[in-house]
Amino acid sequence: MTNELIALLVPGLLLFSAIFILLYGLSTSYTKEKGYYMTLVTLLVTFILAVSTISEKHSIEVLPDIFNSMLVYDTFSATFISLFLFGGFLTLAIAKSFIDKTSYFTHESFVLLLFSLFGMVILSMANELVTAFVALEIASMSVYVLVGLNRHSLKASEAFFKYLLLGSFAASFYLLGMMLIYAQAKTTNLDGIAEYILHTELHSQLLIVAGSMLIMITIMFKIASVPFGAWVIDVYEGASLPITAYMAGVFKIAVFAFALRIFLSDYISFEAIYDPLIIGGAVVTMIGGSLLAVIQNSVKKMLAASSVVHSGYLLIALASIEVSNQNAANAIIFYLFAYFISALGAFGVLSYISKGGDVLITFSDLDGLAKDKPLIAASLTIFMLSLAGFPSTIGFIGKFYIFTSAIEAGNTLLALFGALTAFVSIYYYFKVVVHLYFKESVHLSVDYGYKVSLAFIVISAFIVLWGGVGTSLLFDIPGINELNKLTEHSIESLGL
Amino acid sequence: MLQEYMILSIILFCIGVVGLISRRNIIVIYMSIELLLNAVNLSLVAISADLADTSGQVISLIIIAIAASEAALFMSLFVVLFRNKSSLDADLFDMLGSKK
Amino acid sequence: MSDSLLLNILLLSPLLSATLIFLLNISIAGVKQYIYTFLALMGSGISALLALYISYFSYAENQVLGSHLFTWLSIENFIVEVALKADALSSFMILFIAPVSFLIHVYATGYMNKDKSYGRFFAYFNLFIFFMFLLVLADNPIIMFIGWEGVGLTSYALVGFYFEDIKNTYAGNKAFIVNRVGDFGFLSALMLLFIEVGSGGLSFDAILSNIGQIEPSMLSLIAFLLFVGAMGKSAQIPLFVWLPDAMAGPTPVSALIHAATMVTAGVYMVARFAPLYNLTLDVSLFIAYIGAFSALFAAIVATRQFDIKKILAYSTISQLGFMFMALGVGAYSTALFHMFTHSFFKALLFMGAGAIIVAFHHKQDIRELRGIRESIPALFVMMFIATLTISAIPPLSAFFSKDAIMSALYASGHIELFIIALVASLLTVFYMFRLIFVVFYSKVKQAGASNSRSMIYPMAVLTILSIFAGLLNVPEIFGGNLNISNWLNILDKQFFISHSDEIILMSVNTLLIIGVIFYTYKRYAYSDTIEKESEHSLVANKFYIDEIYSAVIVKPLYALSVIFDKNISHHLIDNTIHRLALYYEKLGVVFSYSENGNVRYYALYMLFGVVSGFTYLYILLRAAL
Amino acid sequence: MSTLSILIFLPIATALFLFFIRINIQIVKVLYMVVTSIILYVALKLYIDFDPNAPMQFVEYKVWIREYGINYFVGVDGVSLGIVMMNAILMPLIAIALYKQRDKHGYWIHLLFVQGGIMGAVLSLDLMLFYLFWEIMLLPIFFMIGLFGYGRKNFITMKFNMYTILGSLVMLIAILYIAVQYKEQFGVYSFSLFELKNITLSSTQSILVFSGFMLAFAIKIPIFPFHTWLTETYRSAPTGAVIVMSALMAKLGTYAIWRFLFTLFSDTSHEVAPYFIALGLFGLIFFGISAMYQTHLKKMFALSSASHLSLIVVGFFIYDVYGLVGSSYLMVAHALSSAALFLMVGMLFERTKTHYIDSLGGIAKVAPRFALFFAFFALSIVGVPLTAGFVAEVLIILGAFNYNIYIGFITATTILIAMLFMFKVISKVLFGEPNEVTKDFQDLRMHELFALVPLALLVLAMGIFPNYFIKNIEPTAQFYILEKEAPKNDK
Repeated sequence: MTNELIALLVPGLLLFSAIFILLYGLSTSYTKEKGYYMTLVTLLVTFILAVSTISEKHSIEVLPDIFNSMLVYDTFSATFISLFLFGGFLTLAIAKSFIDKTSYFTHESFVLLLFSLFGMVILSMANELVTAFVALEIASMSVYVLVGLNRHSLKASEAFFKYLLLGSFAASFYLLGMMLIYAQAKTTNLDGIAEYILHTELHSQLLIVAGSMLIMITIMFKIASVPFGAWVIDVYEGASLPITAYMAGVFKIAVFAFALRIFLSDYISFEAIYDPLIIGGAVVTMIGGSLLAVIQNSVKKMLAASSVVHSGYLLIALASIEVSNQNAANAIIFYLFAYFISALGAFGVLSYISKGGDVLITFSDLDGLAKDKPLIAASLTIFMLSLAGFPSTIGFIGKFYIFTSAIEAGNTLLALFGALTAFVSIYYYFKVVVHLYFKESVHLSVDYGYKVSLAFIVISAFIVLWGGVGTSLLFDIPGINELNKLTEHSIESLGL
Repeated sequence: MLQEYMILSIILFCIGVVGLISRRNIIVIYMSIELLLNAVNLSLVAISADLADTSGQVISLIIIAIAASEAALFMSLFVVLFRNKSSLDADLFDMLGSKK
Repeated sequence: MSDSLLLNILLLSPLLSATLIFLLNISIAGVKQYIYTFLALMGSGISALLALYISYFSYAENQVLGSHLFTWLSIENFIVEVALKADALSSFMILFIAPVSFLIHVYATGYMNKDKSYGRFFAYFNLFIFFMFLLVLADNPIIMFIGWEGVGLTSYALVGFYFEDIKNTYAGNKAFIVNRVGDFGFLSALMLLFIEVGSGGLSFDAILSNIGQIEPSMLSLIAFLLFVGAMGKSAQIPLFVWLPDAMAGPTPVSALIHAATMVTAGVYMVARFAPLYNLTLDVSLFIAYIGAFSALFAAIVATRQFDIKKILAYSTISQLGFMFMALGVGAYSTALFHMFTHSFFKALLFMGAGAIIVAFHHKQDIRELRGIRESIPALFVMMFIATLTISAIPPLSAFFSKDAIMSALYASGHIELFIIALVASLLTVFYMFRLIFVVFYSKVKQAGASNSRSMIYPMAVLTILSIFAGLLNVPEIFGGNLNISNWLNILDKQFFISHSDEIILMSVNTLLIIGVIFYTYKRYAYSDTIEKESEHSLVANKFYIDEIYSAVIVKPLYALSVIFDKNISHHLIDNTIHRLALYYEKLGVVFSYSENGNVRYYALYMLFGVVSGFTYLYILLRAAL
Repeated sequence: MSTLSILIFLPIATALFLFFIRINIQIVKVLYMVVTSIILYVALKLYIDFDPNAPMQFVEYKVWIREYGINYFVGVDGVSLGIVMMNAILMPLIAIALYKQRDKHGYWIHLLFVQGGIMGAVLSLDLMLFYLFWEIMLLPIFFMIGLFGYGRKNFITMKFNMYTILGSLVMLIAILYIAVQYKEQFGVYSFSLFELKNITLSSTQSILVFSGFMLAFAIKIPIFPFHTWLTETYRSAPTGAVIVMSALMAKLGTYAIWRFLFTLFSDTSHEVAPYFIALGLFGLIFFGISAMYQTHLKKMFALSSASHLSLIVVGFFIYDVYGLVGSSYLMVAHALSSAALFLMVGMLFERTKTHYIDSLGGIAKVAPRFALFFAFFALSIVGVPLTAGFVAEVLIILGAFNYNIYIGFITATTILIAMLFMFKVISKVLFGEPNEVTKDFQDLRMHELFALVPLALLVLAMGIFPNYFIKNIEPTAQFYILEKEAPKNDK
């Protein structure tokens, strides 16, 4: 199959099955099981399609005549698409037990999930600001609704409200920025803008500078960096656990997919202007996130707050991207993967052991889980270690890359600062471990049901470990080196 | 001529921002958001005319479409929120958050 | 038999018997006592015979035996061989150490008879002899130091032998700790010596032939530090405090370790380093003064003690002071000779005291031991002879040795030392006869158990030695030819003293001694004077030295410990860390107020972000354009 | 697999296997014994095959993360040999001694894990590999304290963990920094110790990076003022963990000073040496005196360990052959003695349920063998002759006098410091009349003897025939000193 066909087939399939499930859901023969498995199969198929194209470096414009060069399918987008789809698949797979426990996962929820993935797929392929905006909005709006899925819950509604309101507010900044860029560059195509920047002086780029900053603010809003990410704890808390996992793991990657593309194609020229802003953003994000994470009683909120800190690390890498050196961009992709799998696993475990509904999982709910369910406890521990950046987990390798690239770009102090917030993060991540292992048990052999969810949790844990130590010396399974190569190919395929 | 449009657009945008932050009624807040979008639309159309480039107008059409879908979400939001609290005062919805 | 093998056997036979006894004791319960006795006596007996043979060999043929066992350590220049050498000095040392050890072993088999820790005792005892031999036979100071510390260690084990009474173990602790203070000096001196001249080899001969290269101030420092070691081991001011307490151990221990052998190690060491001390006259004089003050001080304290063993302990300090005085003025062989005689009569005195203690139900207070002459006549005779010996009555052995010291002091020109020595020796006579008269010459009578023969016979041998040992080093004035001094052949300082002066000195001295004996007889024999003596006077409380040490050293250290651990570690450092963590959390709480759940605030924060971003851009770009 | 890989991965693999396969605890113990015995055998073979005069031996080199030049690069020389041997020897002995007490899977799994981790950290010659092992060996200890500890164990294990990780993270940045510098100077990334030492750093840079490394080591050792985790952690930790911490992990900190700092920053190390000598000496005295007033056995021995570790630091920074060899020797000697002592404290606690010396006493009367071994090991800590500690202390003191006479005198106080508390402990615990707590004190059982006798014999052998052991260390020390004195030929 040609890459172009796959580029069309993946979003097409997603869209098709979304619409199919939407209609089929009205039929009397529809059951939750059927909808679930249809979605799962769709995701699996599309994932396999996408992943078949990541092994080599390629870049094509998808049907340039029809889409006017707005969509680009390259290794970069293929990588990200595979990530989203894998993430969506994993989220759903792990969430099975949660979905069984609750009543509000109707067929629309699967449809919305597919729609949002569709949006993200397009977003990662978008090479044009308006397309990106539309894709982003498709993804966002689906997620807004997913957040408010449990409409009988006041918390969920409130989270829905906040996310929607602030999301629209942020979107308007994006539009404003886009308008400013359009006003100056007369185009919204990223390549066109890059060309304009290349051929003009700074004084005739002022609107682009301002507009780019506004777009960046939207990105920062989506990845929840301080001060734009005040919503994150509320929304994560309000949303049901699989959705939170989805947002934290998958949606963030999608935003970064776009951010990286726009950064590497256009912003990189303004590196000197933006670096201090991003560094400042990274610092306040890391401080703010870790301050909030330290005080949480609920594991979910702690994870939410800590996801802010991880955004801070990503910003460190973003600030360290230089024209001459794209290690930082590789680092971002690697870190995204690392964070995605760990966070998905962590939220997945929470959703697996939660009783459904919007009951918070506090630290003391985890007490002594290890005695009762050693495998779950071990997996959660591995996820925590990975999030904390403990060696032998993929999270460590991710941090290692980010700090290395920061030092390479001369931001040694920033790296040190990152290390210090990582130190603080040890506290709240290990607190989970302490509760899991060292406290007296409160669990009386509860059966959490659905063993496949457990299997996927364990698989994720293995991926986390393998990504931390894996090497093809031992077994012929792709390890760190292969991931590295993938990130490199992705970045190089952007054609820079 | 473009400059005046732009100034008007920016004034509108600022009104939108201030409205969003200062008003407590969710419907008014929603209206402020519409104002933000339309401020952008206005300037896009003006720029499009100024540059003699139609894509600006196309973009504004797309934005209107997105605004419409946003409106749909907001409508459902009003219903959900009103059902919960019998009020649409934004400040009433502060159950979440990590204040101690 | 090759010569080196003899030395090795001499050294290792006590170790072997110690190990065997030890293993038997620890692994099998209820081993028959005679097995231990056999092993213990074998160990010390073999070495005693060999020691006599070797020293005769050395004396008669003037030959130096040597033995090289293995290389202990070899790093760059720091090459320490485990090598033994029996030169004149070492042979002289083993000449009295080995036999006295053997005799005390025999005595101890009686003293410790039926004791439940019999095996353990002899394991330690033989181990002690091993270390003592190592000390005196070692060919280099590092190995000597190992022996030096080893005897301290076994002494610690033996002093605290009856550990059920925690006081005994405290006495052992004190002994070891104070000794280690001395060892600190010794070790430092050795290190400095090595650094200065070690590249030429670490054997005594190599070091002592190279000391000329060391600059004088460093040499003085080394000499002083070495003497600090000697102070500790030989219980001189200010490190003497452990010795009286060490009397807590069984009496054979006191006899062997704290009278005859270990405490003399300091004297041996100074004599060993005689070439060094000959170059550092200031330190030598210091040694002499320390010896003088120790002699006087201990003698004064001894006059008001009531515990029979404590009196003897102070007497030991005092006698060691005499030896150091002699060393200090350069009369090394004189000091060594006094050490030789002292080991016999002091061991005898301790053994006598031990026999009395055994016979009279472990009473040690001389006020409770009155009137025991009739029940133990043989003991009385031996004790009396020993007391006469220590008083230096001619022609008993100590007369020759102590008189030599007195004349050396007189001749050295340090009259003040001579006077102190004279006073101290008269006080010696006083407190010793006080002991004798109080215990044996009393109106009251009491009967006690009789002593076993294994205890009496060794004492008899020692009595004979105490009487006649002096004949080995008879000065010219009596027609002798100083056999031992010639044998030792140490670089003694030569003092000139005319025969007439010497005779006058001797006679005056002897007359004074006899006078003091009579005074003491009048005062204590058949009288209750002793009962009236206070236990609380300055002297009886040893000038409150222990209390002063406690207040000046021990208590401040404890206070410091509390300050270090509580105030610095805990309050200052740890609490700061905890507080930092706490503040971080508090800051988190404060920060969380911003997350108040109100969406309009969140929008405001966003606006703030946008505005600050634009402000930054404005400032930057205005500057750029 | 070759020798070193077996040493590292056999225990870890077994631990992982035991974690996932739940089997009978008796089988776990047997498996533990088998694995640690194999490790001991392999280590002994390593010791026999070891060539004292060759630099780095048994080297294994495999590419791990190609892009960043991170390799699986391990090797052994005279410095690491000691800790490898200690690690191999102590682990089976712990099991023999605690055979009956610990019936929890986790205890043994974690011990196996930590054995592999320590082996890895000691043998790594690649900085990232070292960092990996350095961090993961923390986990088993964290779990052991949390699962099997006493007192406020959760708080304490967390504090210990965070304290150590703080150092590690700063070290991580330092490692990355020099790696990036290497890339700038040589064009490729490398984390290999022997390549990184070729970089040129300005003096400010190298002092900063040095401090980054040193912070991690200082916390692990610990050096004043980073010691406040120590007493509480030792107090709370179960016997196995305490032994591992005091005998092995702390030594790893001092070992790393030599292996990494002296290799990478030989000039800077020399420049800052006076400060660390001063700090070490202060620590020596500070910890020693702090220990005097303790009544809790483990706290006291913790401080005693800290005091000796400070001495080791002094010996290293003196940086002559005596100091280096002496400190390496002390690392091993102290590992043996402190392991044995903590083992015995564990036995004491198991029998009497107390750690306070005031409530003990008279054990010598009811349990002479216990008393004998306890006193022996306590005295070996004090460094009496014929024990290994004595040799080491003499060498360090010699080095110190060689360095500076005043430093020498202060260092020599080490022979006084340990006595301040050790004799109090011996008297109060062993001597006197037995009281209510100790009157039924059971003497050492057979399996406990089996654990202690080898340790005692080793301590004696190392004290009586030190030359046999030191000849393995000395050439390495000489090598380092020669290297330092040779002028650097880059720049």
